[in-house]
Amino acid sequence: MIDKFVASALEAVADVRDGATVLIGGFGQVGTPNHLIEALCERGLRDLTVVSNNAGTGTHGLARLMAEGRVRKVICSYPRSRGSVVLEELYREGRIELEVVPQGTMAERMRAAGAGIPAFWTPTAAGTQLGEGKEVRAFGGRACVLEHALKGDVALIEAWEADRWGNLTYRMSGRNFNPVMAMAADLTIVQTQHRVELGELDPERVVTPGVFVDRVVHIPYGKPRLW
Amino acid sequence: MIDKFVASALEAVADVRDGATVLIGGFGQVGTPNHLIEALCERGLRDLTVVSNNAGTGTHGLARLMAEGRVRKVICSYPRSRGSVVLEELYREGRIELEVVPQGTMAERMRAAGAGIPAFWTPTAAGTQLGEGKEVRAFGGRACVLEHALKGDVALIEAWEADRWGNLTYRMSGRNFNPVMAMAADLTIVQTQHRVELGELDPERVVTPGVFVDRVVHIPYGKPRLW
Amino acid sequence: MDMLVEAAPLDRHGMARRLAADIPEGWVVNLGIGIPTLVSDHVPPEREVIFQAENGVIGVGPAPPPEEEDPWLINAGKQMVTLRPGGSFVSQSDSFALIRGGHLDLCVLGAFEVAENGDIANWAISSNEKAPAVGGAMDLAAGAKRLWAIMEHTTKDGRPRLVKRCSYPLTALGVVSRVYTNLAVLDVTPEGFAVRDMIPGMTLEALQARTEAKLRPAA
Amino acid sequence: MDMLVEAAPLDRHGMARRLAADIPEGWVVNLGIGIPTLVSDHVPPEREVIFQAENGVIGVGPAPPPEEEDPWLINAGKQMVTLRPGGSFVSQSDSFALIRGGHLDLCVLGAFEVAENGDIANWAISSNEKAPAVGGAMDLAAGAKRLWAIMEHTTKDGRPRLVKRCSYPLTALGVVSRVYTNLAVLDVTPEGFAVRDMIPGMTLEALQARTEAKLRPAA
Repeated sequence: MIDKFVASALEAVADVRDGATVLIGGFGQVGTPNHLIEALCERGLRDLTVVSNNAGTGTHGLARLMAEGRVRKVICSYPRSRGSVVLEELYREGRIELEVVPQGTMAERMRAAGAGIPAFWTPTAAGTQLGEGKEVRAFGGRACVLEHALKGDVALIEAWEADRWGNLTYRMSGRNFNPVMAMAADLTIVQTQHRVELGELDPERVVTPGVFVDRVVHIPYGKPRLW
Repeated sequence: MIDKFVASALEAVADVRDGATVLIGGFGQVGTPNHLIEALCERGLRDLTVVSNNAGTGTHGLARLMAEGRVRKVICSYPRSRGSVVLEELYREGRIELEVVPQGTMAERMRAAGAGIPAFWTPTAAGTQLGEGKEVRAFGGRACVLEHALKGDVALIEAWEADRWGNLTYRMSGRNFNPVMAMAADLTIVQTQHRVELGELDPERVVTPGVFVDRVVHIPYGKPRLW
Repeated sequence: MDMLVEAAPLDRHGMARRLAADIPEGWVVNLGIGIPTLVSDHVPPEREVIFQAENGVIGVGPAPPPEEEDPWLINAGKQMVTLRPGGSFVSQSDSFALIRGGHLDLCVLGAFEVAENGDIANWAISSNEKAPAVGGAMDLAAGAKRLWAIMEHTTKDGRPRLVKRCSYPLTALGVVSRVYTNLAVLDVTPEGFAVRDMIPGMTLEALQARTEAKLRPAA
Repeated sequence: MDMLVEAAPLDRHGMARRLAADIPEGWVVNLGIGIPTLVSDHVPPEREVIFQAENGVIGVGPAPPPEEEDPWLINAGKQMVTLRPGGSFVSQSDSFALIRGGHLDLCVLGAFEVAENGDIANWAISSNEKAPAVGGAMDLAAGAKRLWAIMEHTTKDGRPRLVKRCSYPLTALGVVSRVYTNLAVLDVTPEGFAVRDMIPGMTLEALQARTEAKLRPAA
């Protein structure tokens, strides 16, 4: 019997290694797998590369992971959220590497990794500072830059419902980066608010098929704290 | 008030032009917008390019469109279905152009068109007859070919439910090429089995947001005839 | 400069209202953070405009009353919003497929500068000050069918924002088609900025005095 | 050749059964048209294997009894199937993202020829005969984590199908890791074909006589 549920967040992240590239779902604090991130903090890892739309707020979750010196590099689109003081400070002091990527390019690079596309052309960022150093080619008269797939060793995902095959649904704007990150990593770990029986999810309503999921932890924490 | 419903299939396809590239949803006879194709036949158009996974069966739908000499070129992955006699005959007689594309590359080329990606690299077909003449580049030591976005002037789509904004759901394996084609054409026309009120569809269950849809016709025809 | 004693510049809501008046029913629209977000408040609910937020919400409705607030439903500015009947949720990759694939009829962005060739600079002031943050601005600017900028006509200390060439880091090249300021509405044409209309009391000369690029009346 | 009086070649179901025995629980598997489709019949239902059909069905179950047939639910061979609890439906682009992105543990394809370097030819016999049809074969062959071929060891007139280099048009290069035939199971290794096991009564010499490529016993 396939059963992807594990007992705890700590068990779920037990084999994440130093130097790993970790994709972290969520937009702001919605759909963000904070309990998995906290478990990652407990591991005391080094030199992580984190891919996340935002760069943490306050002192918990991703902000804690960075504050404790676990993160060598952040790849994100918008590090300047309300309360993103930890990143700002580390960045000012030159103690963290920051790669800012346009949000759509970031999503598409992960989608490419998940879909077996090693690289693609896009007009986004062509001719701008964020396009500097990239290969340029015109398509239909429009300058495009070459962007490469962005794959994770691990993805940390938050879901609303999950069954033992790892089929997932999301809640409202909690969907955001979670489905694309779930398909873009070698090891996909999910924290879910609700655990449901196999067959309980309407097959038309599954957003992430279990095929993309490796482990699930049931963490019914309630509502996200927006800041 | 936005209302994308039109009264008839004939009205829905009234402005499709000679020489148009027409994306036609469906896999075999499931999820295939046969009533819209029949309406297209009535228009008596010329020199159409049709993009469809299969190349029609029997003498109705796409097979009729081809038999009546409306189609200059077919882009498809698998023209050799049970009963695909019309295509075979036209092909043997050199009266139709056929571009065979790997099924995943075909889907991805339309997804690229819908997502603003002019071109992408893929290992599929590299080193094979279907990769001949394409630009080749190695990524991570693996040969890939450059594939270009495939955009339609028109897409013909079959849905299960639709509301007046054009939000769509599909039924079981009737989903297939419909969502990706819906986003890959300048004009997207839908035939739907069920018409529902705005707000009736669960926002988590909408597969194609109405943003991608231009016109909808309500055609409750029942079950697909598989052959 | 004294002409402005008669010409009262629009405030943020006035600018948003002026822009909202030009959005027809049925358009799919993304609103950037800041003044652009105010635009939806000025579209009457009976005029159906589909607002899209890049975090994956299609059919964004007005802010909820406090008792109906739901932290699961936020917009790209991380504010709690509502969903209109007919709305839906998509993933980030599908949301940006929509944005980048040319399915937005309109994107409204704030800007530091807009140049007469349609270049826009709205994401970074200098390279080394704070951690840079681009969000979806470059994708929106490159992908929408139309890009309208909305901003003060000049900086607080009077420097023009409608310029010959942008001095700030670019967001995208040659994409702005119209600019709404607190003083005027201007089209970006192959011949540069063309003034569509101005606030009451404003003259072309007075507007030109506050603009680096050459202005001409709309045809 | 006479050794075969004792060695009874497997029939199509025997080949499918032999391959099915090697699929562990939990694998995500795509089965090609023809003999591969038979494989799922030989996986006991209590061993959970997730069969995926490229038209967007994940969790394909057995064929339905006639009274439960539903034409909306077909597999890639256009046969009516069922959906297991835990199954789901995805679009063609998502289905091929799964296939091409390396999320299939296994793809099983029929083949005209497999070469000792792992090349496979399974989609076209010649270039000008009938309308060519590739379907998802090239995507599956290039994208799956493992590709197992299943086929008769020789053609009907005795020509070997396990060859030094394929003579038919290729489907993908260097991707086959194992071949199941009616006579044997062979691994594709950097040193060529290695025989894992053979039907009772078959010898390496007799098998080699029916194989163009050089065989060696598995290590």
